[in-house]
Amino acid sequence: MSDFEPKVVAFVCNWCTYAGADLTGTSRIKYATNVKIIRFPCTGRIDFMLLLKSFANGADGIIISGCHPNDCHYTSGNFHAKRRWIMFKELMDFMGIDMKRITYSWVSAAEGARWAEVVNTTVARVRELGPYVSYQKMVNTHIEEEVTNE
Amino acid sequence: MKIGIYPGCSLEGSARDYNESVFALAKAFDIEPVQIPDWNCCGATAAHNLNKELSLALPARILALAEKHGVDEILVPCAACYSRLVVTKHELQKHPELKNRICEVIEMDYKGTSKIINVIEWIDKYIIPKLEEKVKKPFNYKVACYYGCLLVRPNKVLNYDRVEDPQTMDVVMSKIGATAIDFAFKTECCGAGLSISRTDIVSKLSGKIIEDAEHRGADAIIVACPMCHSNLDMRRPDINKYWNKEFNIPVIFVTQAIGLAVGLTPAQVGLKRHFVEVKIS
Amino acid sequence: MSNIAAKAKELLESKAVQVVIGYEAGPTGVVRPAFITDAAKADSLIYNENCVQNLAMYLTKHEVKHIGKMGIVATLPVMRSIMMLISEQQVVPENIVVLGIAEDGKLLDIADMNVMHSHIEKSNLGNPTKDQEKLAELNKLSIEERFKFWEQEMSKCIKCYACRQSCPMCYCIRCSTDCNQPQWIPVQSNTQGNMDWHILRAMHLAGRCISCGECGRACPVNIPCHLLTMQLSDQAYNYFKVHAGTSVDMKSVMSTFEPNDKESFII
Amino acid sequence: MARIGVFICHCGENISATVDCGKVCEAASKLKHVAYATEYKYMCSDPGQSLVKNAIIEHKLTGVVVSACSPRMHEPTFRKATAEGGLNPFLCEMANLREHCSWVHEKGEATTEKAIDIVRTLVEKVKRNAALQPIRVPVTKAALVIGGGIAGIQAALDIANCGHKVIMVERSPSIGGHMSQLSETFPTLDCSQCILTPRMVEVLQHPNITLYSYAEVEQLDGFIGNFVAKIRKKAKSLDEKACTGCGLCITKCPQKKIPNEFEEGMGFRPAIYVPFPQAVPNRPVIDKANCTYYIKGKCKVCEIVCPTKAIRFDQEDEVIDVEVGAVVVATGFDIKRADFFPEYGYGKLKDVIDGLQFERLASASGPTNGEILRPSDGQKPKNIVFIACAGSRDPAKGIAYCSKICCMYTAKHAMLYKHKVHEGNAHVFYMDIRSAGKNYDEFVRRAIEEDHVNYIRGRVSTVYERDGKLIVKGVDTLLGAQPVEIVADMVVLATAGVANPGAEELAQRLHVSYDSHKFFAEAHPKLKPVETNTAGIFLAGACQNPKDIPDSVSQASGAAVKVAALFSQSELTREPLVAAVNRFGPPLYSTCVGCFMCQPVCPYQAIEREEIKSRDGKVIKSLAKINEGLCQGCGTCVALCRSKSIDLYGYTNEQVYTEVVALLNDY
Repeated sequence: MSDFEPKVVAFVCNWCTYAGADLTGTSRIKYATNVKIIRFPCTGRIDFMLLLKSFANGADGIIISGCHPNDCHYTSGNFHAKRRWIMFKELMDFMGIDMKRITYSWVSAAEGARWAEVVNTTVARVRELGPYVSYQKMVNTHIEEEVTNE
Repeated sequence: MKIGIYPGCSLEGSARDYNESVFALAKAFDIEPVQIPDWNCCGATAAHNLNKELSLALPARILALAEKHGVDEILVPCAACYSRLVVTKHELQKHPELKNRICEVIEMDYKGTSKIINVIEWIDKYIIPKLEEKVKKPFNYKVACYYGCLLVRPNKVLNYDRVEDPQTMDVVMSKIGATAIDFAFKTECCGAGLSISRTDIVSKLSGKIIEDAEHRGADAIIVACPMCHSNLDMRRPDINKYWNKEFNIPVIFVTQAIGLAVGLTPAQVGLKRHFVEVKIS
Repeated sequence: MSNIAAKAKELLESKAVQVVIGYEAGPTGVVRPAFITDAAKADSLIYNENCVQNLAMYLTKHEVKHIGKMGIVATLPVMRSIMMLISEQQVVPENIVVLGIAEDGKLLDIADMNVMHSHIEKSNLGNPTKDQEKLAELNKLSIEERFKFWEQEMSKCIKCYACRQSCPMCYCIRCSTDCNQPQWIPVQSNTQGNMDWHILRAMHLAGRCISCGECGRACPVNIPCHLLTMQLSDQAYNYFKVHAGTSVDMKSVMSTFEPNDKESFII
Repeated sequence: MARIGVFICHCGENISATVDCGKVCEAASKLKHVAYATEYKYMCSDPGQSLVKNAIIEHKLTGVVVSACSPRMHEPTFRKATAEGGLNPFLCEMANLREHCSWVHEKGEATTEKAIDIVRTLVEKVKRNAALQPIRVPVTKAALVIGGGIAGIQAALDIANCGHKVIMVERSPSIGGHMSQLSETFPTLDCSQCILTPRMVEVLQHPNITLYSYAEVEQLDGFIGNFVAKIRKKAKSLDEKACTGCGLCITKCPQKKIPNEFEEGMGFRPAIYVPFPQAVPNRPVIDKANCTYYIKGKCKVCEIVCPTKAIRFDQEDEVIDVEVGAVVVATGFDIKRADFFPEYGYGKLKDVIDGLQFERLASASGPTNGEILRPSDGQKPKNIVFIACAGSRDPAKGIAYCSKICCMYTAKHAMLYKHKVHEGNAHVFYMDIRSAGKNYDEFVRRAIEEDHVNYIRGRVSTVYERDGKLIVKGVDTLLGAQPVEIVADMVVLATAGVANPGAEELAQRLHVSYDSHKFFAEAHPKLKPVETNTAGIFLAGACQNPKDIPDSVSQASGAAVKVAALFSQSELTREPLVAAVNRFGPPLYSTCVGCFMCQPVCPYQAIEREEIKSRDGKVIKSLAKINEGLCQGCGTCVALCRSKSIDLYGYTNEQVYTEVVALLNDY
């Protein structure tokens, strides 16, 4: 598994984390290439289904990041997102989907170094967890076949 | 809660007075610190100038021994030992590979579970809560609290008290009725390890501390470090010679002052061992 | 004649309602929903421990709604469903007469929504005991074991959507599953897509599920999918102290927030 | 059939140094529906933009992906170029190969692969972009200026002189800010009050300016061109129309021992007071926390002596709503206060003071009438030490930045001291002398060479008191690191300039970003230094970072021009990146089922109720409708909508879904 390169998708808001990641670049702070960013106007826009779709399409880890509480460009999008994530996390936990694969963070436009740290710790953690085969392989199973574990 | 005590070299030698006062005070408050068996040198100032691995391995062995004996908190009365132990714990916590290497060197397991406390923290936690009812003879003196360099440094690692203007000892002293004067030399250098090789420098530096304390009308200098104590007390004849003055302000360990306040005799707290006569009691 | 039948008859005769939704015994004795529009037929209405279906789902169906004002035989889950439907503006309180059933099966006098509110407030709003036990059991498993459990369950799903059809809160005229640009939920049945569907359904019911368990009962392949929504009902109360379906103007869990909502996983 | 053009920028070497642009270009050209792919050294340059424009025409492109820097940097540039090429500007997307790729990764295969992934994702997205038309919204031609210091004053006057209405809100009872506290100003040594007070009066008298002093902005809603500000006018306990400003109440107030904020605690004021004699407006306020009547329920001396019966003890705070089209934030800064420098005895030793306190001592209208006297005993200090960088440029103290103004004001202080105490000695401890600016270095040289101020390059370790004197121990690093000990009578600390208390809270209320030091953040450090990330809100003065007067005034004028430019149009065009509820013909009309759970989610109250009625007026269906004038495009409602009946232009469900798929799958 040593040559395993995790695929990590980052869903970030335009105003804080996207700008923060821009600052990481402007500051020339290096981080792992495994993370690719998709830009959203606000964390409030991020549909939980996109997380499932990411896993289904081969992502091994996910980062969701936006403005710190009270700093949302739209005042409250991140608060709504927070509630959504609390419920989502509880459901995922209950269904046995490993939340260690998902990093939720607040990274502001001023936290370039922090963004690099969030990326690197997530990549390191996901690397340790290995590819998310248990989720991805489910696409091939249904009632006719016996579900085999592993 | 098992409290261990690491005496280090000075508490069994030049600072027996300090050691006696710590144990006398502990006894008066029904605390029984257990000496860590088979303890070794902390490396003091010499080791980390010569060999980094050695300077970490020595304290690490002490910490590993403490863990082995199930000690939750290690009381380290000597400020220099305290600094070495805390810095080692910090370094090993920060660098896991280094920790593994050091464990190999000392051939012992080390996890970092024991908490290291200095004498002020120990007093704060175990003495102060019961102090009020025990004070028999309020220590009604003006005191200059002298912290020295190691008790609060390196601040980033210790995260204890204000590095430039520490206050903890002042607070402790006020609890036994003393008045802590506004003292500008709280953390100035006493000459430290030059005690042996360059007594002239020690005389100059320690002299400044003593001079300022006397000048501000202090009745005693309070310390929590055996090195500070020996420079300010044992080197007094040299200091007086260097300054051509007759400084006679006594230098008292914080544990001795509290001991006197709770009714221990000067002999019980080791005051008789001082070079500069302690006239207050 | 039972109290319910008498009350239904009275309502229909006085034209207070045009239809009463209740339970009747079918030809084989199995309990089935009944839509009584004729006072003379009110006698067929029954209520016994077999009458468990959540009838509130019919309140939003055009076929029933268009008849006129509706009377409905309502146990606690049905009453809570009605509260939810009112708070989500799907039914108008003036169009509904509630024939409330107490826990002991007796007919309640639910004069208006305030009375219903105080009745609901007094009731036990947690999940049914046997479901709560099952939840506790699952929550005790390791995360891998839980995944295995649900993977097994989800592999059975045939995407018939009975869980959706039976749920009074699933009243959308177009479900997300029917979107094909993009196709959020794959049409065919495979474990992953099935799981996607059940996650989507549970999330859409987060803070809205009133713990009737109808979805689980409706499932032809016995997937305990009601446990998913019930787990979230539990958590919605844990985190936000909200029980769904208690008042006509309740603050919806997912569309409101408190700045100091507590969580421990966001770094 | 989509025809997408991909334009890969080298950004000089910023991208090409770590990303193999040729390989990216080749990969892009092989992507499905990519009709044209090219690379160029500077895509944002004129020839680069022409490349885009010409390719759109030549290759009949239906979408453009510019793979260059962050869209936050150049999206407007390339959208414009796209439009000039005859394509709808919203059919252009940017792939961020610089900030999110080349700058954060080492040169190598993986970096190039990532760049290709990013390009592919945006190509797939742009295929699903819609041609959007900008939204037009009206502009309220009035500006809100928050803060009445020199920056706020300048901005307000400039905007007002352009013929627009200005509402100025000042927290304290008078405008003037820190500048009104200063004695003389560098590098000309002209009197601060003399140049400031005429401008303060101008603000008061300007027909276009409404001044609310002793007031604060509580809330700001809306968006560029259409803000609504809630302003709390704190009760002054005074009928301002009746008051003539005679000042009798002030002289008669029996409560006289309240530390005077304006004098930086070095003087006293009564409970009813104006901060300083030249205050604008020159009307007193009652400080309720210290007024005997408010505390004990009796006194009312001011009411008794007032010749016009203007005192109103029962006055309450008033909250008003004002509509404005733009906001200038000019709330200024503060300096680090007591207890931060225990080693310097600041806050403990009376004769260790800060720069603002020294300004008051040196000011002709100050507590000593301009004589430099020690606060402890009123004696003239014979030896004075100035410590520059007290806190600044000291990461260990948590302030890594240079406070910028201290070098200059310390030179000024030393000079003023020497001018007033000819026989005295002034010493300045400094790290570096930063005196860039017109006539600035000459000014410092004058202090050193003509006024013989003793500049010592080194830090001070400690200041302590001994026999009424202050012992300053430092080091002279230019003399072989010799320890220096100066016996001084007074020490002045140039304490670090910091954000105002409450700046963070205000930023949150205004929805603008701030940096880790709580200073307000500009939209771009170089190219948008006056703008914030929130359209229509601009910055002026030291609320952004410590600034001197010329810089504050220049920036204020800059902000004023931004506001005036905004007000020069009667309508604004806004990016049409807003949410919309789907609509179809009858009988469905919309998939919206009218649960209205989206309504409380919207931070802008943009979601309205629409009723579809039959010909006879019967409501057939109620559904949500989004007011595109109010919607700001956060998309929270979109993610919440269970039936996916709401979508967000620019970030549609189809687009974001495709992005996820494209990012993770190689096609």
